[in-house]
Amino acid sequence: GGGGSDSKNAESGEKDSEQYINTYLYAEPTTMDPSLRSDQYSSEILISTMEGLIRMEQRDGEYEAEPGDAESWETSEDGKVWTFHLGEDRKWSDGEPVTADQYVYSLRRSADPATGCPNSYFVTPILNYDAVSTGEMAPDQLGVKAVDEHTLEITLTNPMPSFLESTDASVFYPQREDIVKEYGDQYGADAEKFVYNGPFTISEWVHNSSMKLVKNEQYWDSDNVDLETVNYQIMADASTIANAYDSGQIDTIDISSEEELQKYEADDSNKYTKISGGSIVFQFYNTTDKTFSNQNIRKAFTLAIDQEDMNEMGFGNLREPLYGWIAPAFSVDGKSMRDAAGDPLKDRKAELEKEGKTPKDVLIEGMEELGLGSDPSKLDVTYSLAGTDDWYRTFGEYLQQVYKDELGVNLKIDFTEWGIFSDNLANGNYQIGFMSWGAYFNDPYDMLSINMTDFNQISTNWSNPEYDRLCVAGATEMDADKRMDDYVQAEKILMENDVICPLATSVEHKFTKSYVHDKYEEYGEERLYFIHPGWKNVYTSGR
Amino acid sequence: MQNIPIEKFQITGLNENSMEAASRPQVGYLRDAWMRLRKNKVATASLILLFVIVLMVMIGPKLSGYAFEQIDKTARNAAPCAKHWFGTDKLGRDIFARVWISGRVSLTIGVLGALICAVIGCIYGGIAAYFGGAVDTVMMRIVEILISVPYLIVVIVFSLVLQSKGILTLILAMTITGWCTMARFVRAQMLAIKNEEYILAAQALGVRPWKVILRHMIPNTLSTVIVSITFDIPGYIFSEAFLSYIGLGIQPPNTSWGVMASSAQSVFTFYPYQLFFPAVMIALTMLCFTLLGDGLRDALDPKLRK
Amino acid sequence: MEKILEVNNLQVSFHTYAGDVKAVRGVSFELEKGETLAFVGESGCGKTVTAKAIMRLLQPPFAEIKKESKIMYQDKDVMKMSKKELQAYRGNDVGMIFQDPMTSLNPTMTIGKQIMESLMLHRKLDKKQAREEAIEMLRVVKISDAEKRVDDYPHQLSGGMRQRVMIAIALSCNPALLIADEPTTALDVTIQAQIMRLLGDLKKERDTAIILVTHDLGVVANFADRIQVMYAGQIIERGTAKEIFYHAKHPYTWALLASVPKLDTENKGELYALKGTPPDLILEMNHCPFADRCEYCMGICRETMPEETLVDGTHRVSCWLQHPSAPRVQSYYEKCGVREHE
Amino acid sequence: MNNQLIEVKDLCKYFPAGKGNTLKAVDHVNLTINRGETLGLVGESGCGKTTCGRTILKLYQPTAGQVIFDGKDISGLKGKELLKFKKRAQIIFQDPYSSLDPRMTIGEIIAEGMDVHCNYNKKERDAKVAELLNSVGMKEDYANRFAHELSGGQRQRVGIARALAVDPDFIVCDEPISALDVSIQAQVVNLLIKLQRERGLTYLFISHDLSMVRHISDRVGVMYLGSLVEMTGSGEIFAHPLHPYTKVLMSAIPVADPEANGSEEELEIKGEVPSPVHAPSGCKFRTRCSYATDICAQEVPELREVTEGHFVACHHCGESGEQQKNA
Amino acid sequence: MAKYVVKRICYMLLTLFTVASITFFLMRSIPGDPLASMAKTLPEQTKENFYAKYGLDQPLYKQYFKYMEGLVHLDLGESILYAGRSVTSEIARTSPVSGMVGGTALIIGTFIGVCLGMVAALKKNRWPDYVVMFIAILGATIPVFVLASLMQYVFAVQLGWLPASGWGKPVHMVLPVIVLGFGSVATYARYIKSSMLDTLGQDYVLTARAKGLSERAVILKHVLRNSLLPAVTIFSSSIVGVFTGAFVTEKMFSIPGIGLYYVSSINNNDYTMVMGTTVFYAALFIIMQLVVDFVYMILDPRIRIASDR
Ligand SMILES: Nc1ncnc2c1ncn2[C@@H]1O[C@H](COP(=O)(O)OP(=O)(O)OP(=O)(O)O)[C@@H](O)[C@H]1O
Ligand SMILES: Nc1ncnc2c1ncn2[C@@H]1O[C@H](COP(=O)(O)OP(=O)(O)OP(=O)(O)O)[C@@H](O)[C@H]1O
Ligand SMILES: [Mg+2]
Ligand SMILES: [Mg+2]
Repeated sequence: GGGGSDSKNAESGEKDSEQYINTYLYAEPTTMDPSLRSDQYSSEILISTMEGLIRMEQRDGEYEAEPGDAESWETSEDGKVWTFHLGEDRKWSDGEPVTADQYVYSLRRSADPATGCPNSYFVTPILNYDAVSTGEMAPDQLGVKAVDEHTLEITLTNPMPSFLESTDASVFYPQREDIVKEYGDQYGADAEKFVYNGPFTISEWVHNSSMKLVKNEQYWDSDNVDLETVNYQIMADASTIANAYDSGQIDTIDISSEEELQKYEADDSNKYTKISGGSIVFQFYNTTDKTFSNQNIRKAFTLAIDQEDMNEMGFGNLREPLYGWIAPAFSVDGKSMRDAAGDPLKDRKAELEKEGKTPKDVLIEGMEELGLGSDPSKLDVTYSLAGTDDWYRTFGEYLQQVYKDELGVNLKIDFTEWGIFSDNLANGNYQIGFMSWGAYFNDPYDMLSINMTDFNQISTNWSNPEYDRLCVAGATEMDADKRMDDYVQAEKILMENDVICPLATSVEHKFTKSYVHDKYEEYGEERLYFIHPGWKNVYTSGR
Repeated sequence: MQNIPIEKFQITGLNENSMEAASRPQVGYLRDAWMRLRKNKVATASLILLFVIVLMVMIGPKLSGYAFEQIDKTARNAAPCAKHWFGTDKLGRDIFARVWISGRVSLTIGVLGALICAVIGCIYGGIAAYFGGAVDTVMMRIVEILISVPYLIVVIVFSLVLQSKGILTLILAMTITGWCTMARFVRAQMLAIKNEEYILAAQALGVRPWKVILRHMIPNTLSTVIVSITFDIPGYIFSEAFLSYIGLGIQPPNTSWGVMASSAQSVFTFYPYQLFFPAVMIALTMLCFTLLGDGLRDALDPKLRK
Repeated sequence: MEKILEVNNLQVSFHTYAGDVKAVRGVSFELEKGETLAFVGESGCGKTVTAKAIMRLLQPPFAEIKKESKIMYQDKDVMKMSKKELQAYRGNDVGMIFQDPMTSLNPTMTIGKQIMESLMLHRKLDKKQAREEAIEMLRVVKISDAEKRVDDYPHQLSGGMRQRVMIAIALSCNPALLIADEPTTALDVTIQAQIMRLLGDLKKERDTAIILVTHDLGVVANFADRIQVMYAGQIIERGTAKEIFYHAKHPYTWALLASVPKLDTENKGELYALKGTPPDLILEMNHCPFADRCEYCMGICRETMPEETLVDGTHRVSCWLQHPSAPRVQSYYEKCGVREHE
Repeated sequence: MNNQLIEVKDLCKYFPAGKGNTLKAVDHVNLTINRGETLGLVGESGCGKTTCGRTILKLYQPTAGQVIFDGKDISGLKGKELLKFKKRAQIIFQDPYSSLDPRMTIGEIIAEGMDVHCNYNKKERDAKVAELLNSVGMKEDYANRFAHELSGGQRQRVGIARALAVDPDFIVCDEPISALDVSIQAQVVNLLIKLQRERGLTYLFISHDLSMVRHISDRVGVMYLGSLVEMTGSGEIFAHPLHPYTKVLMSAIPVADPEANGSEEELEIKGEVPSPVHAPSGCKFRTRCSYATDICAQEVPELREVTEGHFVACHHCGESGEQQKNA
Repeated sequence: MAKYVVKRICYMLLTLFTVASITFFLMRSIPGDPLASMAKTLPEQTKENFYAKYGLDQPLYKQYFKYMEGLVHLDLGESILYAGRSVTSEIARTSPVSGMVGGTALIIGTFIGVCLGMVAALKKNRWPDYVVMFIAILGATIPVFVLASLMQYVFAVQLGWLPASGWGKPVHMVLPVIVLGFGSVATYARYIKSSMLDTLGQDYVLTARAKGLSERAVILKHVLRNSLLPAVTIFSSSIVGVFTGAFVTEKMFSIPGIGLYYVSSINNNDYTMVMGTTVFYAALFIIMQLVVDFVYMILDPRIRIASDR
């Protein structure tokens, strides 16, 4: 790893003398405190202002762990112990050196129940986390230790092949005990109540309004940072963002409607970057509900969906149809899991067709099994949506039509706020639900685990020991092919039980002005999902 | 002096019969108000327009030949044309049919919501104004509290408590705190007429308080209340949309102007007509009610007929 | 004597939903300097409307002064005055005291300000002078504690005081003509006496012409030089006070005079009261408007409008009883056996 | 049977007047009204006549004192009893313009009281309304009209009909004629007298039109600043007024006779009515009285009987009935 | 007068207390918590630790008493969503922004609204009346987001005169003020028109004319002030609306005001923030009402006496 001298970008000529970017955030970041933050907006800022052990970056269309504070790393034979060697030139924005102690402190702080870290998910694989987080053990019993000033050793409970990638997360950023103590509650709440070790520092943070990042001269790799400033404005409204982008007030835009997509695609002054997704949307059934305890009924409701059509009508072509549980973005050791597992739903549809049946036939079969008669229009089905905005409403109306046309069912739609929705879910108070799920890092286990028996995050109340076994086996399996195999098997079981119907993957559609460039992975090309590049490698040319 | 036959100078005395014969034709208050409303061209025009809207709301959905909820993949976001007079929305549904279907809900909700709030507000404000003193203080504090508790939270709790959904729930949710402003407004108006002598006269006759409020105080604040009502109608049409979105309002596939308008919000720069038609309907309705309200105000106000 | 006001064939209509209310129907009269002319008549007969018409206070489009009407103030045609002239005319040349003191004062302005307003406008006084003058005016209308009262709001004053404030406003610019529309109706006798005395002084000192609209015959008797009796928008009898009080010729005037209880009428005895109500002013009238209520009504009365006939001197009356062919009827005085003067 | 219908004992009605002050609108008034009698109540504007009348009817809660109506103290009345009292005692308001609801037909206005007190069906009700309208000299078709369509006299008659609708025994006539013109005043007064004859009504007739009061009343009370200063038969009070205030009042009556002008000596009253909030001590009239002496400032004069049936509250009215001018 | 104020303040405290209590329990009766908004899976223990930190694991009544105790000391607690920010300081930071934009909009809007209302009343049933009516109807029926978006499109994208959104410089205020003010214009135009028509029919207007005042003076000195009275009553609601109702505008123009904050804290179940803001709004509302009552008293001397009594 190391420097950025091998710039791919040669054709665009001179870099501008004034290097700055204007961009926006959808909402105010909650806090910069890596142990307390929980939102994506703070994450976006931290990526550019902090440095973790590594930086996951995209090189030639592949995931790659580039050095961060750690210059090199290794793992033990059994995959349980990870050792990171920190670079000696790593410094904080106030000139203090970055040390392994600070990493240890940071992880302990996040694991400490007194901190109330909402974000400790990534720390859970570390040895003794469970005991520490319940207060049974002191935080210093956590499996992290500073071997010397520049060597960090992390011990895991179980081997975890994807652990390295997960250390890109913000909980793994180092923290300074002196700073944390100094600011107490206020730590991370304001630009000056924090200390940075990343490519930029926050020089101005006008809450709920704007944020200004400036280049951090203390940063170890500052020679390779071109941008002098990054101006964030907080913009919560799509049409405002579009207007701001059109008027040149901001240089990037993530679009949210197909019309915008068409509009900007037609305009050469933009570069279109598509990042297709690790998060998926799906519908799921309450298997303890009388109606949906019947697999045929679930099957009918699953197979009645045309993912293609839904993507166009329901998602405005902004997503991509999905026929299995794992999104295409996931890979196991560089190999796409989707490629390995195929499209189970497509197969099931084809099968049904071969049998000469329609989903409606399946539904009626199921209804008869339950003694519900054979008139689908009499079936009482409520579809719960966890959102109350226009999109959800239109989507509900689309679903009503689909199920009316395909199954002859008069669907009811129930809109609720998320909190109420999840409450209903937890109480088994629903029939069909709709949700989206995003994985934290590139490991199918991250997705598969939520359907495991004890996990119960999606209250399908479905349980399958074989599925549970396969998931765990995959996650701790160090051999890549075997892992893949376990995961594919697990997904197959999930799909055949018709507890969950994947619908589509998310896709980010990003437009940048043509003068915005990235040293390694130029804008205007597809990008991988689990990459959080920040502004480190960006420069402008020809503004 | 001209010659006048002497018989004409026979004293006939006073003629009791003819004495009051020459009086104006008798008309009741409402008839009279109605007549004067009809003479008011603007008000009549808006009445007719309103009638047309109501009529269209009843028959309109049938006219275009499309069912309002039928989605059509091939005709998404079609601009107004011969096939779809008002164009289609993002699911390819015919806006013409939808606009009129929506009108059923919106008109009902708008008018009913405004009326119910006005009625509750009038009664509540009337009671507070009439009794005054401690009653007034307590009642006004209650209003302050209701206004201050966040509406969003109230409505969400409301939706949890009332599991049933439908127009009744919707109206309940809209009026749950909506009447408060009206109550405050009415109270202020009524305090002014509370000291009129006809109120005192009614008290002297032993008329019960509620009857005094109902028969004297409310009718005499009506003209200002009408203005408020007409102003509230679009407000309720919009707040119905809001409630529909949080799941309290009308259930899909049924729709309303407010819902259509909010729905068109995100794409209105691309498909302005999707917003235009429902918005125009709301504006037209408000216009009609406003002009009608003004006309009614003039017609009902005996002071204006001096 | 100098003629100050001449009203000729004044006709005023109000456009209402029910039709045009012809409130004033061809009223003509003249007024001389220093003279007091009283308008008496039943409520609703058009006294106030006449007064407002003279001030040109009737607002189109609801009220219309017919084109035939002519109002001349010192040889200026009021109907043709420009905005500027009208402003000077109102308030400065002609002051008006309104009928209802309760509603005629702006409730949110101190009475002092309300008086000062016209002083500053017409007499070009500055604030301080105007205030002094306002206080002086309050003293003139006999409001005690004028220095303090000047900062009071109308609701802090009693009805009588408000009426006196109205008078102060009207008098503040020494108008040559004062229109007093029932200035004492709302007042009790003691204050009424004070105010009438005040108006009397004014007349004497400043030679102000006064149009006094009232239905209190007692006030009229003591105060007016000439009296015009109105009925249904018309003047039916006019003459000097004595002529009207002692030689009234119109049955309506008789009725009016008879309905006042005298000190010598029997306690709880029946007072003379007119029956019926005045005609609806929407109707076209081509016969005597009083015919329906007149005891002495004759055939002709219901057919033709009587012409104004001169009785003697300044005394004129519009009644068919004056026609030579008409029977001589006993007047009210003769009936009551009250002595006739002279 | 007791001949007194109403006995007012030491009646007080104070209004809070801000800054801890009280406005003594009615201050220790004593009076009695016999059945079938008309008691006139005169006095300057603002002297508390209306308040007195309304307090007697329990429209205002008295601050102190008692009103005994037909042997019963009305202050304790509640519910049915109170309603019964309201049926028996009615009021005609001073202002015929504001006392009629502009949005009700005359019929409704008149029937309002009947709805409360009598159980008539619609037909009876209409018949009764028509009868009442006739009895106050109006045609029954007025029932469908609105107040604004009527003349002042007609309105006042509607006010009378409204009061009569519940067949009261006692009516407070609160300046029923002061807003009317002379010819109508006569109508109304004739009507009141006629009704009294026919129905044996008892009136409290409040007015400041002294000649009318003289005409209609049996006895007259004179009020000044919340207190009764003189009370006697109506002939007597005009013939021999005793209280200095009454004298001034009498002399101010304008006579509808141009010749009479100036013939009688007009007594001019000094100064302004003092504010009822800061009423003078002792005799309230002393600040404007030409006979005032020290005692007037110190002692409140009692209302005492000077000659038979002639009560006066003045320190300077001897038995002889004349003020003794103080040296 | 002082007694009156003290009385009103006592009522106010009582009302605030009730509002806070009701809001507290309502808030808590809604399923979901600050973590729910993350919609992500969290280990049970993590959640518990989080709740414990904010005392959310305690029985509701204890939380309530604790909150109320804080409230008495004017301590509104710390935002749950935004770690390290005290609710008080957040309100202190965001409300002046809302107040500035909204206040300017309200003042300008009201002024224009009053003027238009006057014109409409004076030219009743003639074209100016209809124009004003049209504006009033537009104001009530054009959704704020449409107006805001149009403004941005015209003035930022097409003309490039003004920034589409943002905060900090005076130019940033122009568009939001126009958008917000439009509503006030509409409301006040209608109210003033109707009250002005009432006033124009009053006798004292005739008196003023009879004094020879010019029509202008009559309107400005006599009619207007008395017509403003009814408008003053709705002004208290308008002022509070500046803080609560401006949320769409704040969102559209990226204004760091309290309205936007409030809505987002409700959506994120940021209990302390919601409670704090509610209490702030309620206090503001009640104080404004008090202020308006005083203004009313100043404008209308009749009321002065009434309240004295
Ligand atoms: N604005 C108006 N619109 C319609 N009719 C009106 C209007 N003003 C006055 N009138 C009518 O004109 C007639 C004369 O009214 P005016 O006010 O002059 O009577 P008045 O003699 O002054 O009576 P009063 O003694 O009661 O004051 C009345 O019949 C009245 O109804
Ligand atoms: N509701 C009230 N609140 C306060 N003060 C009042 C009230 N009603 C009357 N007053 C005051 O009480 C005093 C007496 O008023 P009242 O109306 O009884 O006088 P009045 O003799 O009827 O006068 P008028 O002849 O003008 O009708 C006045 O000073 C008046 O201001
Ligand atoms: Mg008049
Ligand atoms: Mg009175």
